[in-house]
Order: sequence, then structure tokens, then C-alpha cells
Amino acid sequence: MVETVIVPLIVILTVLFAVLTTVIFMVLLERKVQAWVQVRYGPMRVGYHGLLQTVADVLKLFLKEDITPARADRWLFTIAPLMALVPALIAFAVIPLSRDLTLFGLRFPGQVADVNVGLLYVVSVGTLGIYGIILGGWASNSKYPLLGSLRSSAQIISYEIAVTMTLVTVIVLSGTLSMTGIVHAQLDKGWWFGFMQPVAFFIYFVGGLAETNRLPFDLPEAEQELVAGFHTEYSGMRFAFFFLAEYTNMIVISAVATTLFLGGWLPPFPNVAWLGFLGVVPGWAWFMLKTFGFLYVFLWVRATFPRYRYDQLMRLGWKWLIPLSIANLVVTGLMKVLV
Amino acid sequence: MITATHYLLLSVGLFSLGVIGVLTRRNIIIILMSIELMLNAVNINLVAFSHELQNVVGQAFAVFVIVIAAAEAAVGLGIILAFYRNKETVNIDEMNLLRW
Amino acid sequence: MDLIWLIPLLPGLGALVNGLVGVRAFGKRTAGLVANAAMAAALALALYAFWQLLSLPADAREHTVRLAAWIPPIPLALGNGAIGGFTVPWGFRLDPLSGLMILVVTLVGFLIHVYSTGYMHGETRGAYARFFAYLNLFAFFMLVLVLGDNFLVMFVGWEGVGLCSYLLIGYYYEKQSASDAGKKAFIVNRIGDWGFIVGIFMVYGTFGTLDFRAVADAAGPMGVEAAGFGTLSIITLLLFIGATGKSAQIPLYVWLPDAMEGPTPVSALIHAATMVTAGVYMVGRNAVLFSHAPMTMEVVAVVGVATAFMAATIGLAQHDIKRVLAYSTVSQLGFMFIAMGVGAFAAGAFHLMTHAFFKALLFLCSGSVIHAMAGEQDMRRMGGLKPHLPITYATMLVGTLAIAGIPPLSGFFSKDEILYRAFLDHKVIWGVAVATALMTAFYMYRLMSLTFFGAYRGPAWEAHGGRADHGHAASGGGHGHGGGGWRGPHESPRSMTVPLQLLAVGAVLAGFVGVPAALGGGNAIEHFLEPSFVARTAAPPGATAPATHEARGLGEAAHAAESKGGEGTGHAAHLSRSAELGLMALSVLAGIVGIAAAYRIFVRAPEIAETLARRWSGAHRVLSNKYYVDELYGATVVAGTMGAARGLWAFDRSVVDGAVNGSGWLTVSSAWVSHALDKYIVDGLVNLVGAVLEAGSFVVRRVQTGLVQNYALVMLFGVFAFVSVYLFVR
Amino acid sequence: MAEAAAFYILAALILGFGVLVVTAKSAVHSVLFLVADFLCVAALYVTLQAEFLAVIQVMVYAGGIVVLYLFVVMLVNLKRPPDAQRDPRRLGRLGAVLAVAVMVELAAILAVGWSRPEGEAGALGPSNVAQVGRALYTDYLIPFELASILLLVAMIGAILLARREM
Amino acid sequence: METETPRPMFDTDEMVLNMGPQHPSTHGVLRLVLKLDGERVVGCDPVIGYLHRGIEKLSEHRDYTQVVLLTDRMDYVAAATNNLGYVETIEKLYSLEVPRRARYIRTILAELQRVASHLLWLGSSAGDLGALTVLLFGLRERELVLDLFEEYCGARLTYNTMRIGGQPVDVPPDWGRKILAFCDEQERKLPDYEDLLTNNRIFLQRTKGIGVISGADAIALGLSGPPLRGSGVARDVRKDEPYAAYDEMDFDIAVGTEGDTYDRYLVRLEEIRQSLRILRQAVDGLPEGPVMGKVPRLIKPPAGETFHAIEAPKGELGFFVASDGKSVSPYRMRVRPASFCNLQALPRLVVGHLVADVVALVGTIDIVLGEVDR
Repeated sequence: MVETVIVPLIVILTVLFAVLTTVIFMVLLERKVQAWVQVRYGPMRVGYHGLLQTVADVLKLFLKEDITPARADRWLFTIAPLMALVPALIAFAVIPLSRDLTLFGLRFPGQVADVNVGLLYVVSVGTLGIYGIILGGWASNSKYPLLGSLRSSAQIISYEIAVTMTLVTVIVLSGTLSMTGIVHAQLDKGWWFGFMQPVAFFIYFVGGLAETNRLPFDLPEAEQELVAGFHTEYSGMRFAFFFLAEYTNMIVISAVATTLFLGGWLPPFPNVAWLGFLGVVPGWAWFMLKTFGFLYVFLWVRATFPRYRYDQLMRLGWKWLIPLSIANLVVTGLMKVLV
Repeated sequence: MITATHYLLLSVGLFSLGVIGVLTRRNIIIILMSIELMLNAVNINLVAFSHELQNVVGQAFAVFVIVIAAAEAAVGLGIILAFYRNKETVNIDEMNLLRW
Repeated sequence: MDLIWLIPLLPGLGALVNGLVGVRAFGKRTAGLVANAAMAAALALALYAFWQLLSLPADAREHTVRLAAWIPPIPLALGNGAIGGFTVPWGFRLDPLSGLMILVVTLVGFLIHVYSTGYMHGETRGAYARFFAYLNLFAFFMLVLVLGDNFLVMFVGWEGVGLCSYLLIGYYYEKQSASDAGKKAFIVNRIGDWGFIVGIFMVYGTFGTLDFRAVADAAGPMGVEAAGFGTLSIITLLLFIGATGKSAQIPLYVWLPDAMEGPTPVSALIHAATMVTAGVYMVGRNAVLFSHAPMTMEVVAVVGVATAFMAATIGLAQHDIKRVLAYSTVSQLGFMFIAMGVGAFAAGAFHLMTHAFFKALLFLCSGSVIHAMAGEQDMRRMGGLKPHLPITYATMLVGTLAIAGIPPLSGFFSKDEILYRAFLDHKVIWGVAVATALMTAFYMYRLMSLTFFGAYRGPAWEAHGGRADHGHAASGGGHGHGGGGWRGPHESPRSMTVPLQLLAVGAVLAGFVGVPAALGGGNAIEHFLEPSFVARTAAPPGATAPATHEARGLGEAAHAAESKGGEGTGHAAHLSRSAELGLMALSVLAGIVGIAAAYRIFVRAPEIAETLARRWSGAHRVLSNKYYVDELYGATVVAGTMGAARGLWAFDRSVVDGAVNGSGWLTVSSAWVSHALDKYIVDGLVNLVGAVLEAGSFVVRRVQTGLVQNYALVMLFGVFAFVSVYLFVR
Repeated sequence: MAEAAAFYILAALILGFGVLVVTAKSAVHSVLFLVADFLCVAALYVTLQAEFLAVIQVMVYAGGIVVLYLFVVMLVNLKRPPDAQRDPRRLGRLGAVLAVAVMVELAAILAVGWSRPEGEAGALGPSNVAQVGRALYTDYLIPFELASILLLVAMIGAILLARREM
Repeated sequence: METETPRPMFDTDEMVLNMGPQHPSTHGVLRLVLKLDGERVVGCDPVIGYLHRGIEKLSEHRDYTQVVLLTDRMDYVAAATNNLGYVETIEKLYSLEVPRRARYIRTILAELQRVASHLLWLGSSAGDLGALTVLLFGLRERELVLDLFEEYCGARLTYNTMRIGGQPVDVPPDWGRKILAFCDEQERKLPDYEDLLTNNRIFLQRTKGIGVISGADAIALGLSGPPLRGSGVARDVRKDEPYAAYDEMDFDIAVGTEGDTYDRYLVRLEEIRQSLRILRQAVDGLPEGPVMGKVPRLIKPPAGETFHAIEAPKGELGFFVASDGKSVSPYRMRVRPASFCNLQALPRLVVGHLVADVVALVGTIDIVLGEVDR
């Protein structure tokens, strides 16, 4: 009973708590980092150096009036934010956050479930997030949100191809679809796949930016063009869910990147003996470190680049990233066969 | 104990739902979706047998069925779009030029 | 000889270069040069290969080159290898028959290529390159056809030449009639191809292979299906359907006259010299099969003779110079099929060769005439061209005499051989054939007379001084008078006349390879071709062997021994030398009579023609309307099932009425009776059928609601029925 | 026990969502029920130890095909209700009755006369992905390649169809 | 044009999209009625007038000095140049002599204003393209300029800092040194913008070849300022018809080549550099003397009319003033506003581009609705 119910429950709650906390601090971090880049302070008032700013924001959003536009499809309008958020959250089920821990005589696995098709699970769950966006845009019964949602989903689907291709290269290298298996494969190889697959890593990164609608690919929400994209008509709590979903997706992307390309909870160069002291730091800390490092790059990029135009974005995705990822896959496959 | 028969009964039910959808709905998009339901019924069958016989072939064929479904959806929806552009309708009762 | 695969490939390359690059980039000179060089190289290779073939001993004159597997054996572990076992190589075979064919194709083809450089020079640059690309492509496919060592490779060539024929007939595609004619040729050919391909299926089903040699060897020991209608008969009949399509025999000949919409060199090359003989070639190639199916042979002979006769009669009344030649071609092809039908495969092939020369010559001459008349094709607007076109006149005369069978020109020998063998086979066929020969001479000389003799009836050129005349306007391409106005009939450029002269030489000399024994010749061509028509297994197909040996009348025992099974279609009779000479004389006489009559009617007293036409107006109308066959097909085949009733009605109107008109000269009363009969009984019946059909379809069409779901419902009902049966009956 | 419970719950969901797909008024709702249906089917696959297929089902069906449907439903922006015109000759009701009849008959066949087919029971190992992959890339290589060509052709065809005439 | 460009997939009909007047990137209350074919713009119809306050009419009822205050409200991000244009017009009409020191101060103010205006433009148009950091950078440096203005005249936006006949006040002590310090600071910051934009691939893709307008077309449309110079026409009122102290300054005209958005960006950046150059010269050469000329107490120009144009940051800013010689307020005043004229080019620029480019193009012609509508 303890082993089958309570331990997984604890793990699930821990992960959920970690993710939601991370989201909250992610929002703050984004504002802070951007402010620093732009030589400002960012939020300073709520809490020490604005630490509680996001909490306040969330509280505000929850207390705001929840407006449903007239002639909107009520039902869809209500569930669309949830449909965006839930897939993002359940993707964490297969991401190994740490190696298995033993606490109080109980063995806690490092992830909620080690599914043998873990990577595919992440991809497939990720595709479900589109529904929230499309339906949110459609249900608003308004021109801008619909356009924004169509753009957004077209963009996500387009870049998903390239991203999935890079995942396939990782599968080729590791020979398994299990997330834990992939981490172990990196341990065996002694190298993070990010070093072995720089091209794939890069494509994954760019695709990740695009899939989470971040600058320079944030067209669906381009404030100057489409006001606020698919969630124009949303306010209050439901908007908060979309907001949450977006940041959760960012964290999913980062966590997957960490697992696939940055060795998950492994310390750097796990096979180098004299770097063994790095193992002192627990695995989950490494994982957090890498994930936040990756997230930081997201923010950095956001503060640096202008935005692509829609057709340019599509061109980049279809004419550069996808062929490049396929070529990379072919080369990887050849290397695997030949070497 | 759940046997293959249970799955087959489920499959029959789903398939019949698809058939009813195909025969009664007038929106051709929903008709295509009903066809997807039927294909899924077939897939349930295949996977159930695969499980029953402990043989992976059924799953391999289910993959093919999914491929067919994808192709069918792409082409079918393309035709619907083209038709819609010409006739401004997706009502199958108005798609009756192929007669006499 | 191992390089024979290059012979088709070279024109293929030429087509590729001209087609891909030339159409956009080449000037006329380059395009023509590429095409001609490819053909010249093919000709050289063909000559070399032929020489090598000749240098082999007579019984070893067969060489097969297999390039690669086309349909490789599939390593499928399905069943007992039934599917995987189907293999077809890209194989080419050189034997006497194909050797002869490649010589004809490359030689005539090359000359026509040269001719075309002159004939087509008025085209725009891209169209010029396109033309040569098509021509080369045609040569490629034709050579594949004749060199292929199995049915499937042959079929590739077969379909390929059909395609090229379509492309070239429709070359002036902006002209409605030309593109229609192209489509017609293509579609009619498809009907024949259906027979051919079903025949191929049956061949594979029967013999398990598609290789000609293997099929022949396997068929050799089989019994002659003299009594019943067996597998071989069905196969050969199906193959013959294919041949009728390609070689324009009854009932599928209608496309060939229309095919004259193409440029004249095309008519010469494809629709006279080479492609249309593919059917003959194919029958000859499967001589062993055919000789085992005497009933088919009879069909072949009857169809051949009927075609020959019918086409010749139509040719009597045509005014378009090319159409006359087209019907002449159909007629001559009929002759070849007579030869095939009576078992004289070698004679058929021989006639094929001589015909290729003189008919190509005639077509090219007509092209030269058309060229001179700035596109005018109607003979009624020609005449008196002899002083203007001396070379054309001379060469055309040679061609005419050759086709009329005047010794010692080539047509004499080949046609006479056929007539002789027809006589041995069946007297009626022979009789009709001789009559046809007479008519051939007549209409050919009529053509000559109308074109070259008499008074000039064409448009004046000095008075008008321009090209505003109807004659020119009628020409689709405006053959080569690009810049200035038409300045009257004139001789063609050297690039056109030189091929004419060379072909004329060919038309004169080609016959001498087959001088019959009766005239003291060795009939060399027949011995040369013999191995191609026999199975290598020496099992005799019955009692015909001695007779065959006898019939050949040669002393070569060794040769005869190995060819026992081949030619043996059982022409038991053998005539004395004097009788043979008599027959010859008769046929020559027929030719001379024909020419003389034509001379009398059209040169000496042109009014006779008018009188005749008026007197025999019914017949004349039927003839000049080509027996209304086109209309018949148009009404029956083209209009399809929905128009079946109306088709019958049209049949009634055109054929019955035509016949009524034709026989109107009998008596007025009989005409009246027949008219009444026609109107109340025939029409009534036909209309009844139509009405019933129409009423029936009016009722039945209500089932077709156009509602997809109702159709699906019917499907579901079928499922329901099956499941019910399974559930309750089981 | 757990298996039975899972099956019955999932079966009920699958059929229920199926009914909703067929009966939903709005095409968008129909699409949504279809997704839900597919997800339940995927869950059913998991209980049948076909994890790979389950994931593929979600990825391709839910993530791809149905999104396409959704796009089309949204693009086909109707000026009048799609079911406005009704052809009286259509025999929809008869079809439904017939479908139910067929269903009952098939169910009867299954319930009464059907027995498990005799076949050599292979062994489905834990590594479902590898097994399916091996089957696809060895025994069914040619169908697999054909399927990929089919997809390519369908893709090109769909692009051509959906593209506006220039 | 429309037939050749591949149409995007998601199009059904030609659609009319109303952009503004409440839209974050139309810089005020501009309303654009866009006719779209899918995402491609096939027609654009700017609707203006939402900010019309009747400044020209109002000035007929204010005396000549009070009108200066109205001009502040036209191009409110470049109030000093508006003042300059107006007072010089009246001085021309009245034939007043302006002291040299005052002219120098005016030059300094005008150039500071140019820098501030261009910085604001840089920030906002880069921000339209999503480069938020540049926006903040631009605003940061603009603050320094505003500080200088505040020190000189006490106001940060609507300065009302010039008088007919001279300057109201002399420069504060140490102001020149601060300007020089600002010049150095600005010189240091310019590479920051360039790093973020000039060679940024995305920025290049968004601006190169977008909104191309040829020199001839630009002249025909009556463009002026950076949009004109970006198309390769070296027209600059400061050089061609010098006013204030520009005839004593040494500077170059920044000229583009392609006439696209990118060239206009480069031109504006270069103009900032040239402005800094002028500022340094002007501060260094600031002559001694009075700042206010001899002006009658009651400004009442003789009957007549005149037109005078200056080079405002946005382009050529001209004032036409007619006086009846009896009244103390203009009989008629008419402004030739740079933004309004440049806005005429917008429909030409956007047709054939995508909706997303409209934002960049509205940015590139640099309009202020206060000046357009007046």
C-alpha cells in the first residue's frame, strides 16, 4: 500500500508543487532578467526585490471578474484554458527529475512513471496542448483570437516536426524511448547528447522557442499586430490558466532539453574521475540548475531579438529547420551504422 | 475476465455508431469523422486480437490503419475545402451532381 | 552484334536531347543535326549488325542481348513462387526478320529525317526541335518494338510508337482536326491493344514465358488446331486484334486516313513505312503460333483481302492526295495480311519491305507536291505539275509503277509472290486480290494523272501575286513559305529531292532480293527470313511436312529439315512453272490495265470521269464517303451506351439510306419499296428499341439520386444480407 | 478485477463519446468528442499492452488528424447552417435501423457462435516498441514503404486540393 | 503583383481589417482600414482626424506669442523644432534680426530635439518589431535629453522655449559641458543599438526590402525628411536653405540607397551622429551676446504673408502665416506638417506586404498623430 499508493502520490505532489512553484518564479525571473538586460530594476515592491510579485499577480487574476464574451461558446470557452494547461502538466509524469532516492527507508523514484515510450508520450501529450489554443481562439467568437489561434497552432505543428526529428536523433543515439533510459545512455556514453548532437540541440532549442511562442517567434501573441493572440478575450482566472500553461510549456521544453541533451540529473562529464566531486551535489539540484540555465537562455533571447514575420517564421521552419533536422538524422543514422 | 469477445463487442458497437453517423449526418465533415470512428473500431479489433494471440502483427496493421486514416483525412478534407470554395456548403445533400 | 541495343538507344538519346534541351535551346540546324546524326548512327550500326548477321551460318542467325532485368524475380516467399517467378528482361534479339526490319526502319527513317529537314524548315524553332524529338522517339520505340525479344518489350515499343503516332498526328495541335485525328488514332489503337495485351496474358498463362523464341519452341510441338478452336486460336485471334489496330485493318482501319493530318514525313514514316507494319511484323514474329491456328489464319486472310479490296475501292474516289495514299496503304497492308493469312510469312515480310520503300517514296513525293502547292492537298486543284516538278514526277512515277506491280520494280516481285501464294491457298482470295491490284494501279495512276498531267487547275500565282489564296490558307503549317508569297509550284530543295531519289532507287531495286524461282531467281529473301518463322524444335505439326518441303521447291535439304514445322500451313498444291508465269502475267496485266484505264479516263478524256461519277453517283458517293464507316463508328462506338438507340438510327440513316441511294439506279419502284420498307419497318423497329431503352433508363435513373449516403446504404444492406446469411443459414 | 473495471469504464466512455460524436449539433463539439473518444481508445490500448500504439494513437490521431479536422471546421466558415437543406429522398432513418440490425446480428454472432481462433500464441514481451518496430521493418517492410508513399501522395494531393487556383 | 505572390492557405475572401484607432502600434489614434487578401494587404486607407484640435484655426484667435504654445502640441515629441519653425516664420514676416547667440541656442535645442525624436522613433519602431530592449534603451537616452531641456527651460515635453526675436532665457551655467557629456554618452550608446539591430538577421529580414520607395516616387509623393533621404534624395532644408545657425555648422546629409525600411533606419541613426556633431560645434562655438533681439512690445507684423520651412526630425516642417497688419493674431496660419505628408506614402508602402509589415511601415515613416491631425 505504501509502496504502490503513497509513494507515487508523494512523488506526484512533489513534482506538481515543484512545477507550479517554478512557474511562479519563472514569471518573476523573466521580468527580472529582462529588466536587468534593459538596465532597469523590474518589480521591486511586493516582497523583497519583488519576490512575491507573481503571487500578487495571480491573486489579482483570481479575484478579477471572469468575463465570457457574448455569443462565445461558453462550454468550450471554459474548458479551453484547462485543455491547454493539463497536457503541459501531465507531460512531467515521465521526466526523471532525479535518480531514485531512498528516504526514511522508502524508495522514491525520480519520476512519476518510467514509461517505456516516455519520449513519445511527451511528444504526443505536447500535441494535445494545441487544442486549448485553437478552441480558446475559436470559442471567443472574435476575429483576432481566431487568427491568432490558427497562426499559433500552425506554428506549433510546423516546428513540432523539426523538434520531433531531433528527438529521433536522440533515440537513435540512446536506443531507447524511456526518459530514464536516455539519461542512463548519456551516463554510459560519458557525454551529454548536447555535445554529441549540437545541431539537434540547436534545432531543438529554436523549435522550443517557437513551440512556446517565445520571441523571436511570439507572433501568435504579437501585441502590436494581433493585440494578444488567442487569449485576447480571456480575463481573470481563465487567462491565468493560459498564462500558466505557457510557462509550464516552457518548463517542459527546458526539462526535456535537460533530460535529452544535458544529461538530466547527471553532473557534467559523469565519467571523468577527477570531476567526481561534482556528484556531491544531488541529482535534482543538477537538474534544476540545467533547467533554469536553459530557461535563462529563453529569457536572454527574448530580451535580444526582434520578432519574425509570420511567413518568415514558416519559411525558417519548413525550409531550414526541417531539412536540417532530417539531414542531421540521416548523418546520425549513418554514423551509428558505420562507426 | 475480459476476453477478446468483449473487445469485439465494443468494436462492433463503435463501428455501428460510425455507420449510423455516416448514414444519418448531413455535414460531410462529421461523416468523415464517423469514418474515423469506424477505423478506430477496426483498430480495437486488431489490437484485441494482438493481445489475445500475443502476436504483434495486429499492432503493426493498426499502424497501417492509422496511416490510411491520416491519408484519408488529408485528401478528404482537401476535397471538402475545394468543394466548399466552389459551393459554399458542406451539406452532403447538396453534393448530388453525380447522378442521372 | 552485341551492340544492337544501341540501335534503338541512339535515336532515343537524340529524342532526349532534342526534347529536353533542344526545344528550348537548339537552333533548327542543331536540332536537325542531332536527330539526323542519331538516325545515321543507328543506320550504320544496323548495317553493321546486319552484315554480321549475314556472315553467320544460316541456322545460327539469331543473337540475343539481355541488358538487364526489367521485372526481376521478386524474392517473395509467397506460395510456391508463383508471383515471384514472373521475370522479364530488357532483351533484344537480332534474327533475320528483325534484321530486315531494323534495316527498313533505320534506312527509311534516316531518309525521311533528311527529307524532314527540308520539309519542316518553315516551322518555328521550338516546333522544329519538337518534331525531330518526336521523330527520333518514334524511331526509338519502333526499333525497340522490332528488336524486343519478348512480348513485353515489344509491347513497350508497340505502345511507344502509338504514343509517337499520336503526338505526330497531332503535331499541329492548334488545328482542331489534327488533334482530333490524333485522339482518334490513339483511341482506336487502344481497342486493338486491348486484344494484344489480353493475348499476352494468355500467352503467359499458356506458356509461362513471354520470350518469343521460347514461346515458339513451346508451341512447335503442339498440335495444329485444325479442327477446333483451341487456346492457340484464341491467342492468335487476340493478337490479330492487336494487329488490326496497329496495322489499320478492318474494322479498326478508320484512324489511318485521318492520321494524314500529321506532317507528310510522318505519314510516310509512321503511317506507311514502319509503324503500321508493326501488326504484320507481330503476326510474322508469332508465325509459329499462327501456323498452328489455321482458323485464325483464315480470319487473317479474309480480313486482309477484305481490307485490301475495300480500301482500294475507297481510294478510287478520294480527292485528297494523301488520303488516296492512306487508303492505298491500308490496302497494301491488307495484302500483307493476305500473305500472313495464307502462310506466306516471308512473302508478307518481303512485301512489307518493298512497300516501305515505295510507299514512303510516294508519300514523300506527295509531300513534295504539297510543298510545291503551298499546302494544297486536293488533287482537283492540281494538275499539270510535271514541268514544274521534274524530279518529283520522275520519282513518283517510279513509285506508282512499283505499287502497280509493273516488273521489274520491287512491287511486282513482292505482290506477285503474295498473289501466287494466295492462288495456292484459295482462288477467291486470289481473285479479289487481283482485282484489288488492278484498282491499285488505277487509282495510283489516277493520282499521277490528276497531279502531274492535264491542265493546271490550281490557284493562279502571278495574277494574285500573294498568298491570300485559299490553298495556302488551308495549310496548317504553311509549309515553309515563311517570308515571301507563294510564287507558284516549284521543285523542292535538295534535302527533299535527294531522299526521293534514293528511295526511288530502293523502290526499283528492293524487289531483286526476292526474285521468284519461276523467273530464275533464288527468292533469297525467303530463305533468309525462314528461320524466324519456325520453331527450333523439329517436331512436325502433322502431315504437312512433306508438302511443305515440296512446296518450297528448293534443293536445300538441310535447311528444309530444320524448317519443317514453320511455313507449313498446308498449301499442298504447287503449280508448274508455266502456270506461275501465267499468274504473273495476269497480275502484270491487271496493273497495266489499271494504268491504261486511268490514263484513258483521266488524261485523255477527263470528261469520262465526270460521266462515270454521274452515272454511278450512288456508288461514287458511298466510296467518297468511305462507306460511311467513320460515321458508323462515330454513331455506335463513340456515342456510347446512352446513344445506342440513336446510334442504331444513324446506322439506319447512313448505311441503309446510303445503300438505298446506291441501288437507286435499279428501278424507281424498288427504290420506293425499299424506302417504304425502310421507313415503316426498319425505322419502326429501330425506334422501338430506342424508345424502350429510353423509357427504361428514364425509370431506372431515379435510383441514381446522387445522394452518397443512399449508395452507402445499399452497401450496408449488402453487409446486412451477408451477415444475416452467416447468422441464420450457417 | 482492475482490468475488468478499466475495460468497462473505458468501453462506456468510448461508446458514449461515440454517440456524442454522431449526435453533436456543432461540428466543433463533434470534433472534441472525437478527440476524447480517441484518447479513451488510447487508454484501452494501454490496457491491452500496446503502449506504442496508444502513444501513436494520441500523437497521430489526436495530435494530427483531428487537429486537421478542427482546422477545416473552422475554415469552413458557414454562412448558413450546414444541415439546412434536406433531401427527402435520403433514407437516413432506414440506414440507422439497418446499422443497428447489423450490430445486433454481429453481436449475436459473437456472443453465440464465436470462439477464440486457434493460433500459435506468441509472446508479447515488455518491449512493445521494439517488437512493433521489428515487425514493421522486416516482415512488413514493403507495406510500410507503400504506406509512406501513400502518405506522401496524400500530402501532395491534399496540398493541391486545398490550394486556391492561381 | 497579387497574381504572382503565392496566396497563404488561410484565406477565403478579401477581408477588411480595421486597425486602430485604438491599437498599440499605430502610435496614437491613427486608424488604418486595411483590405486584406489572406494576410496580404491589397489596400490601405488611413483615416485621420481623431486628434484634430484645430490648432490652425485656434491661432487666428491667439496673439502671435501665444501661438508658440500651440505649436508645442503638434509634434509633441519634438516641440522645440515646432517652436523654431513658427518663430522663424514670424521673424521672417516681421523681418526681425535674431542675435547670433540665440540662433546658436536654437540650433542646439533643435538638434537635441532631433536626437530625442529619433531615439523615441528607434525605440518604438524596434519595439513594434518585438525588440523591447531597444525600446527601453532608446527611452533611457531620451531621458538624458529631456533632462537637458528641463534644465534649460523647465519643461520636459512641451517646452514653449522660443520667442519671436530670440530666446527667452540664456543657457544655464555648465549646460554646454553637460551637452558635451551627453554627446559622449550618446556616442558610446549608439553601438549598443547597432549591436542589437544593424546586423541582426531577424531585423534585416523584417526591414530589408520592406516598404521600398524610389527617390522619384518619394519626391512625387511629397515625402521629406528621413523617408525622402532614405530613398537616396539628398534633400535637407538645413543645407539647402539654412536657418538658425546651420550655415555655420559642418555636417553631412545622411542618405540611403535602397529606400527601404532598413535604409531609413540607417539614415536616422546617422542623423543622430550628425546631430551630435552639430551639437559639439554649436556648444564649442557658442558666441557671447544677448539672446533676445530688439522686438516691439506688441507684435503686429505688417500686412503680408510668408512661408518658411525648417528641417524637423520628421521631415520638412513649414509654416505659412498671413498677417493683415491690423490684428495682433495671425490672419491665417497654415502648417505644412511633415508627418501628414509622409503619411501619404503609407498606402503605397504597405500594399503587397503582410499585415505584420504594416506595423513596421507605420513605424518607419515616423508619424506623430498630433502633427498629422493638428
